[in-house]
Parts: sequence; C-alpha cells; structure tokens
Amino acid sequence: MELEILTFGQISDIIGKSTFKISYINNTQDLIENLTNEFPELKNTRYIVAVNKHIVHQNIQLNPGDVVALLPPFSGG
Amino acid sequence: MELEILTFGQISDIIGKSTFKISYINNTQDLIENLTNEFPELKNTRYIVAVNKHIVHQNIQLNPGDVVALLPPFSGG
Amino acid sequence: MSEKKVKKVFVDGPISAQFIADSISKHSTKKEIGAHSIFLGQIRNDVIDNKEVAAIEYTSYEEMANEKFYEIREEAFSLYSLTCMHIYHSLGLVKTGEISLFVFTSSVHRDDAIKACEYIVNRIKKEAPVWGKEIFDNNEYIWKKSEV
Amino acid sequence: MSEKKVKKVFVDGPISAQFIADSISKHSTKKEIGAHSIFLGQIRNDVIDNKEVAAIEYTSYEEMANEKFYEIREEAFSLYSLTCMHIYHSLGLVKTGEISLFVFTSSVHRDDAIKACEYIVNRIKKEAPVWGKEIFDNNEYIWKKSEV
Repeated sequence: MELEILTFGQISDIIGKSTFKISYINNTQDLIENLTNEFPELKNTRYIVAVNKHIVHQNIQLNPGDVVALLPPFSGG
Repeated sequence: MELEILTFGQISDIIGKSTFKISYINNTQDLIENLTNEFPELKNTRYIVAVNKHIVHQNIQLNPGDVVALLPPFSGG
Repeated sequence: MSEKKVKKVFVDGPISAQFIADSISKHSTKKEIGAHSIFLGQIRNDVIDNKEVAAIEYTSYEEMANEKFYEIREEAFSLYSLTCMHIYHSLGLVKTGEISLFVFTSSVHRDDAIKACEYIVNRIKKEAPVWGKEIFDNNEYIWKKSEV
Repeated sequence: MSEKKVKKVFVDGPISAQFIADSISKHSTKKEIGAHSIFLGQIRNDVIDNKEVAAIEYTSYEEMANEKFYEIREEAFSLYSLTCMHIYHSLGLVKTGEISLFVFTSSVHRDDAIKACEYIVNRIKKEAPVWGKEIFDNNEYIWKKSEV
C-alpha cells in the first residue's frame, strides 16, 4: 500500500531525491500537505501535480500504486 | 541613341532573344506598342516593365541608354 | 498506447549539424515535398548575476514527455497538411552554442510547414515536461526560467 | 550601391544538405543566439497534363534581384531583432527532391527568427525577379506559375 513519488528540477533539490515511495495517502491534497510539512520550502515553489502522467488541477482520489509527480515550470527547448 | 531591352521567362521565348538593342523610343508606352506590333503574342502574356531595374506602373519618359526589362510573373523560391 | 508508433524524440547531448544535414538529405526521395521548415534551439551564454551560462543540463519526465510529444505530433498532423514531421530534443549536457531542439516539418506548399513548425515549438516549450539546469562557468547553477 | 555590403545570394545548381550543415555550424560561435529558423524550398515532381516535372531551371534578372535581396534583408533587420540572416537561391538546373531556396534567420528569442524567416520567404516569392522553367521528363517544359 504505497504511492510512488517523482520529483523534477528544483523540487528534487528541495526534497533531496527524485524518486521515492511513501505509505498510501488517500488524495492529492493530503499528500501535498504531508510533503509540505516535511519539506516546508515547497511552499515557496511553483509546481503542478501529475498523477499517472496526467496533470491534475484539483484534489483527486489516489489509488495504491499511483505515481504522483511534482513538476516545476517546464523549461525545455 | 539606343535602348537596351532585356526579356525573361516566357517573354524571351516569344521574342526569341533575351537581350537586344533598339533605336531610341521616347517613352515606355510607345516602346511596348512597337514591340507588340512586332511580336503580337505579347498581347496574350502578362508582364511588368522595369526601367533601369525599377518597376514602373505608368508610362514614363525614357532616356537614351536606358535598360528596359520585360518581366513575366516571378516564380522563384 | 499499444497501437501508437512513438517516434524517438530524446537524444543524448547536443544535436549536431551533421545529424540535421542527414535528416534533410533523407527527404530528397520524397518528391511531393515543396517546403521544409526547421526550428533549432541553441544554448545562449546568458549572464545572470554576473555569471555566464556555460551549458544547460536537460532532464525530463521521459514517459510523460513521450506521451506529450506523441499528442503534439498527432494534433499537428490533424491541423496542418504535412508530409513529414520530426522532433528531437536533447537530454543531458548541452554547451553554449550547441543545439538542443530540432523541429522539422515538410509539406507540399510552404504555409503548412511554416505554421506547423511554429505550432509544435510553442507547444513543446509550454507543455513538454523538460527542465533545463543552467550551469555557470564557476559550476554553480540555477534552474532555467520558462520562456513561454 | 557603393556603401552596401551585398551578400551573395545566388548559387549555381542545388543547395546541398552539407552546405546547410556548414551554415548552421558556423553559428555555434555566436553564443548570444537562442533560436534559428530555416526555410528550405524543395523541387516537387508535380504532374501537369500527365507529364511529371523532373527539374526546374532557374533564371534571374540578377542585378535587379540582388538589389531586391538587399532591400528585403535591410527591411527584415529593421522589422525584427535578428543576430544573423542568410539567403541562398539556386540558379540553373535543380532536380526534383533537391533544394533551391535556403533562408536562415537567427535571434536571441524565437519569435524574431521565426517571424523574420516567414517574412523573407514571402517577399522573395513575391518580389524577386526569378523564373522557374519546369522541365518534364520528356524534355518539354512550361514556365512555372507563381506561388504567391
């Protein structure tokens, strides 16, 4: 019963790793609150959330095994 | 006391040469009339006139030595 | 995704002029093509707080990016009448003066190739999950700001 | 015209992919450039009255064309913020699948290069005194229709 978390760019710098697993949390909002408690610097950083590679703009239900990615503003090209 | 005539594209095909001299004619309209009398097919062909490399849309006075070019629609690129 | 023919977009390191030339050459057998439009992104030596950028290191959420490239590709083909389309983006280190993005569209008449190329570049900049780390000549870095 | 530095535009025969690659490579030392836009015109094997085009033979009023290219160049530089601009156009015979026009613009940010490249191509098609003779595979020919 876990979630896989992926981080990129400056978010990886803040969290100190780019992929890790955490115990299952019911929805994205609670997940983000948990992470922000552990890494308060996230409050000062812009990012969006993708669940299983799809960007979500509102709180959504999570299922065990979901891959949740924290994506800072893109700067490719 | 001559004019230099340059022709391009299908106009060269009609006139049979791409550069030649003719006796001085006072203005572009008379020049075109003269050429059209000699080469009636010019009547059925679209072209613009350039005098000394500048496109002219109205009848203009010519000076001896002027270079008059007959330019069919451009199709470069 | 099983039915989708996903073309490889990411390349390791810079995109060479020779790679671009080979790409162009391959189209000489497609004789219905009348126009090619190419966009190249090159790494600038921007100066930020008195430090000069020496390179950009690109990382991506590759799985998600490949789906996004596929989507952009399909939508460009549906919006424009294109004969061919190719997208290449660098991952890893690309130095200033080197090329990190290569978008290549081909069509019968020029308007489609030109408009599609611009459309694809804009969508990549806005929507592809790719990040550039600007590395200064003193080895410090900052995360590149988006250019959308 | 004495003060004008007129860059050579016309080249004999087709423009090779290698020539394009060399042109791109030369810009790797200009590290302020962030974006290149390239347009390539390629000869199509159009079918007209059941005959297939095998090549186009280009002729030009060269003196006038060079003045026009100079004017287009100056106006593009005044309208867009460009680092570099190059225009190459073939004269003589260019076969289907080969390239006859190469427009190359470079700028700090992408919008200028992209917009300028399109602007230049449109002006060349409309205003450069160049004519294409479409030569069919049976050696007949017609004069190419303008694509403006």
